[in-house]
Amino acid sequence: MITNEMIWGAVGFLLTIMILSYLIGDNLFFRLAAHIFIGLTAGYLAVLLIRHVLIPYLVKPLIENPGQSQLWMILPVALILLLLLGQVPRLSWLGRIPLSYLAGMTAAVVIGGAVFGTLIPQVQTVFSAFDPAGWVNVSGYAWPGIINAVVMLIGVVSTLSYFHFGRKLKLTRDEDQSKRPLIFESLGKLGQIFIGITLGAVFAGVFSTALLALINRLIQMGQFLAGLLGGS
Amino acid sequence: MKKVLIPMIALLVGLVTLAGYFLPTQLGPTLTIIIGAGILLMSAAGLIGIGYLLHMHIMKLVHKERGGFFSLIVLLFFLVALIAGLVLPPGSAFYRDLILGVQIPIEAALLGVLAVVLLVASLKLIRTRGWTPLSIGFLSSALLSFVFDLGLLHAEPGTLSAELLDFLRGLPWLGARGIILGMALGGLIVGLRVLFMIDRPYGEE
Amino acid sequence: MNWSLIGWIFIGVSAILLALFTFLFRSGKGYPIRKTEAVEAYKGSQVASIEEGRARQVLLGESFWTYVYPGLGLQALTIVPKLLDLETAVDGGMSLSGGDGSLAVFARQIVDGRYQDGFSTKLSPIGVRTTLPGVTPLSLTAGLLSELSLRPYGSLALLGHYGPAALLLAETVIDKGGRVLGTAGTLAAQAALFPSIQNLLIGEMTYMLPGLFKKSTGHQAAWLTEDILRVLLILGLIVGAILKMIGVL
Amino acid sequence: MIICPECGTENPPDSERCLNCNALLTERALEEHIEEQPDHEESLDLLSQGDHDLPDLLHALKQDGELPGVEGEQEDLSSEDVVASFSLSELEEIQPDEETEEPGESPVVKPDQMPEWLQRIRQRAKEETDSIGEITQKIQAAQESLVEDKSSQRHEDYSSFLENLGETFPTNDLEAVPIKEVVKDKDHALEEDQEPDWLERIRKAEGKLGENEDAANAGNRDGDSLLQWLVALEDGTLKPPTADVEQIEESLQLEDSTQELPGYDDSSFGQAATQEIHVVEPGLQAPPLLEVSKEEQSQADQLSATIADETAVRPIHRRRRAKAPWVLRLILGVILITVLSFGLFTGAPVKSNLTTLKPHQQGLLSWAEALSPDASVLVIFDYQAGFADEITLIAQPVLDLIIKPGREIAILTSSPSGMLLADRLLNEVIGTEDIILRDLGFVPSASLIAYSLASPVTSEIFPLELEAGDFDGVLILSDTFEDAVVWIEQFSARIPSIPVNCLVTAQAGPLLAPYWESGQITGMVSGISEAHQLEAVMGESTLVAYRWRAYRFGIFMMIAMLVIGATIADEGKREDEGWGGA
Repeated sequence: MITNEMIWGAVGFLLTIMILSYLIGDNLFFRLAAHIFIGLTAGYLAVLLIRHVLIPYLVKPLIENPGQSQLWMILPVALILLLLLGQVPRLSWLGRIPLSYLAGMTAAVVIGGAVFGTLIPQVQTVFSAFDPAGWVNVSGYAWPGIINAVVMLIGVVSTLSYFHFGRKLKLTRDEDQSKRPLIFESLGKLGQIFIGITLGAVFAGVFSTALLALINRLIQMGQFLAGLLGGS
Repeated sequence: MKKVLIPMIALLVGLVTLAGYFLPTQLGPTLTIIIGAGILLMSAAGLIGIGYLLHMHIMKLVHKERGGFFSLIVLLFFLVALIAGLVLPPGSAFYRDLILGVQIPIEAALLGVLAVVLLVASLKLIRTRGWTPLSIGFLSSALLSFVFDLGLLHAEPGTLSAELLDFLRGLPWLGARGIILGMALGGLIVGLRVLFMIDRPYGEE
Repeated sequence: MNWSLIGWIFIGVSAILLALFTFLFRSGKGYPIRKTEAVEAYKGSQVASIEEGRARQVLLGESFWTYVYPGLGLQALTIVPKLLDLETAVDGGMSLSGGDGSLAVFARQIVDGRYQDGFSTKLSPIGVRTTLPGVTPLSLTAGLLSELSLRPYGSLALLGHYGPAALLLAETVIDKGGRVLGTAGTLAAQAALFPSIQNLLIGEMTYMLPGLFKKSTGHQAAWLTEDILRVLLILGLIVGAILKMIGVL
Repeated sequence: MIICPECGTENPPDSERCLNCNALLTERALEEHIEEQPDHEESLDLLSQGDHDLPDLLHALKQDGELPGVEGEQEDLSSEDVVASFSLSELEEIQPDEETEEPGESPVVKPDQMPEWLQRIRQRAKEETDSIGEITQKIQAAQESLVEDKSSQRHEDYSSFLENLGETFPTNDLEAVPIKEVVKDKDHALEEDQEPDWLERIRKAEGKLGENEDAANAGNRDGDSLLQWLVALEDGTLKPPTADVEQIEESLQLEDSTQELPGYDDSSFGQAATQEIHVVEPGLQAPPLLEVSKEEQSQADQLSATIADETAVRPIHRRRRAKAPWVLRLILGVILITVLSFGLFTGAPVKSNLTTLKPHQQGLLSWAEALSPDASVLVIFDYQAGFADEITLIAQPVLDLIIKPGREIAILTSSPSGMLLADRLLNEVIGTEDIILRDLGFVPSASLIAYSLASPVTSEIFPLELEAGDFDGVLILSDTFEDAVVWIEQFSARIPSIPVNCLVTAQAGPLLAPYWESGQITGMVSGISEAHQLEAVMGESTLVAYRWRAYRFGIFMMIAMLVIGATIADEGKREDEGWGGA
């Protein structure tokens, strides 16, 4: 008897093979799977937006409980209308009003997050690493704490220096066009090592994640084949 | 007029939102309305995007362009997901299996292909980059991370080697902190540029 | 110590510096930044593609509204007019792809506008295609992989926000003798692309990008402001660390 | 011997048309041809034979100063526009109907619809692989240099300068007649000895006056264009002058005097727009003085650079192109899949021998264990379907600790598949237990909802009638650093009191660590190796242990690839690619 698991197992098996076939280059099967995926994802996203955002937060309140409490709804309704009107080529400038609204709002959230959520806490961490009280660790050593603090400061400063945009002011050779001012250039060299170390660790993480995804696919396929051969 | 109006809206909304970090209680209700409207707007924009995707594929079919068959597939599966999603009750197990039954195998298999491509890429790391501080740091760190990942290197807590291993494990975080701080600076500047109307994502005027 | 106040002061100083330099640079003065080979190399690949009659693909990213690396969608769009040069106008063969409706719609508007204002009303902009291969990150990758196999692509520019799966796109183009320019996207994407492509802008360097294609007063003011803030931050870190060590902070 | 400008075939000196492609060769033939051609083609044929092997676009560049006059346009166009409108005029007849075509759906311009200059470039690119990139690069460089200064004044200057060159034409004629035509007619005028005195004297100085119109001096006729004459000067291809210096100086004075002609706008063509070029020729007592506009000079420079580069030896750009790139990928793919399958389907699960957790893992467990029986936790599902299995492996043991009867679990997502993935994962974890689940649904923007949720004020209206402060903790399940950091930043910026914890994929771990060090994250588990440790410590399931051997094989393979790659690295190959690292 064909169970639900077997059907989805078969679908998963076929789709996985179709996508893995990309290893020999683009082919009909890969494209077929890719386009099924695109269509289905778009359809689901549409359902999500309509059913889980627009209907409960916009349509329902307006239908079920119109009046004073819903006055604020004028704002999103007007903005959405402008966005739709903006799709008409002659009225495209109207579409820029809601977009400017979103741009301003997103920019502000980004500024706040960047300063209060990253800049300040990370600077505080560097400072606290230099607190002598925190140097002595469980094993009674103080030097690891000191080394850690110094390396942390050097790492952060040199990495920041690597990203310095400005170029060397005195141009003696053509290569100087791509060089930073001396101090940033020398610190940047050191920064390169730290950046390389970070990217290397992230690369390892990316591979680990991708590898695990492949392993899980193989398990699913193995289970499906086992189920098929086992007749269950 | 519109040249002034449009940027002013961005500035006004931006300043009120930014002030929310400073005066959260006073601006609370106003901000909820502003943010709520923004979220609804983004949903509408998302739908317009999907409309653009459909339009693109419909036109491919209309003009009988190359790959029209695949456009048909896209439209077909779009309709399946849309109709099923609107007809079936929320939280339907069948709908969940329908979507995830396709999404998980395809996305995971794509990541599987990525794993293989990463293997190929790792072969040409030095060939592409040469022996530079960046590539040396990258290579050594990647190798070390894999070794740590497999748990091949470990020491008794409190020992010197344990301290050394912890130090090495923490090295990538130092560069990460520098990059994160840099990103925060960049984020701050880009945000201000948008508020100051230097950059206008809402139009090229 | 009131860190919140320091944060507001930092924002205020940034705003003042940015406004000041934007104003000052209007007189034509600028801020000289480092030359980055990556963009020069990419321009070369555009040229080579045109001469070889190969197509060019520009990925504008997965989404317009990005949070970490904010403004990447916007940045990708600001680069579009700079990519639409005369050869592109005549040759066509360029595709602009985005994973977000806003990106695709804006890109189309920019292309049409450029042809209208920059080139000739008699020339149709339809030679430059704007596509939306997929609406989620991995569906975008899958769609674009198929797209990249339809024609021989001479160059691929990875602009905007994208994940490590962009390596698949890069490798597809490289395999066919094409050239790739990678800009930030996400840090995971940078790490994945690092061994494969040389023309990769890492971290903050991505914010240099539009100005590397064509300088503007705004960009130069932003670069200088960011450099000054960076110096302030570095000095602050060093001074703060010392003060903390001697117990003042 | 005349080289054909179209196909490069060598033809006998007396031949008027190319033996190979039948293109017009001699200057006389070209001039006859001019009269039969429409405007824009005429302007092309005004160019010297020496320049005929350059793309028409380059011709356009050299003419662009004249182009604002085309169609008598009143508004000022930038040089770029001018170049465009010129070259595009060639395309008008091949442009598809905009109304019938669908924007964004057009294929590349077909070869037969391609302008001649582009076809020629491509032809050359095919024949000479080492020339790829060179020609158009120069053209672009030329365009860029011209586009940089978009001042309309320049164009006015240039137009008025041309007006002064074409003495015989009153200003109103210029407005009516396209300038290219004027230039053509000016050449006719030259034929009829109606050329300006200054030019005649310059010719005299070059010793060309009255020479036969043979192929050899066809190039010298370039002197008709001041620009080309300048290029000739720069290339040093001019013959030593035979005329005396006074004549030259006189001619130059005359040239100066032409600037005072009626219709000349002195303000727009003042000293600023001109520069002196001292032409030092062997055998001259004093150098002749010649005034040219900066516009002219910049074009001359670009043109000469381009001409010089056309003949220069180019570095060979060798494309990096593997014979069959997919072969290596396929081989490695097959090996990897075989190795992983072997690891998966043979042997028993491998439990971790590491019994001590890292501080950030311990932090998460301590927080989960310290939760009160009636605690409420906000769980954010922000990951894509492809990462579902990894997140499940990482999250299951932690969710087992958190999700208990009596506790309130609120679910929120900003990832499209998040809701379905949450449903799937929670079904596995909860089973039949009676848990209070509060589905907050999907919100399209993580940053906005995080900002809104982190508000210390509870709002009775949209979007969510709660605030993060209502919860005893937040647990973020994410596949990328970027998705997780949105929540971390907003919560720590607005309500730092609420503990935030992360369960993330391996690719996000290293970048989130600084947020754990700063105390913005209470605890974190990232990637399968940490999940493996956690599983060993909690000693319940063996899901990770079952995969561990295969995982280890895969990692060993990657280590081998990195080491092999580093050992067989060949620096020489990088040079061939000719690409600079960022």
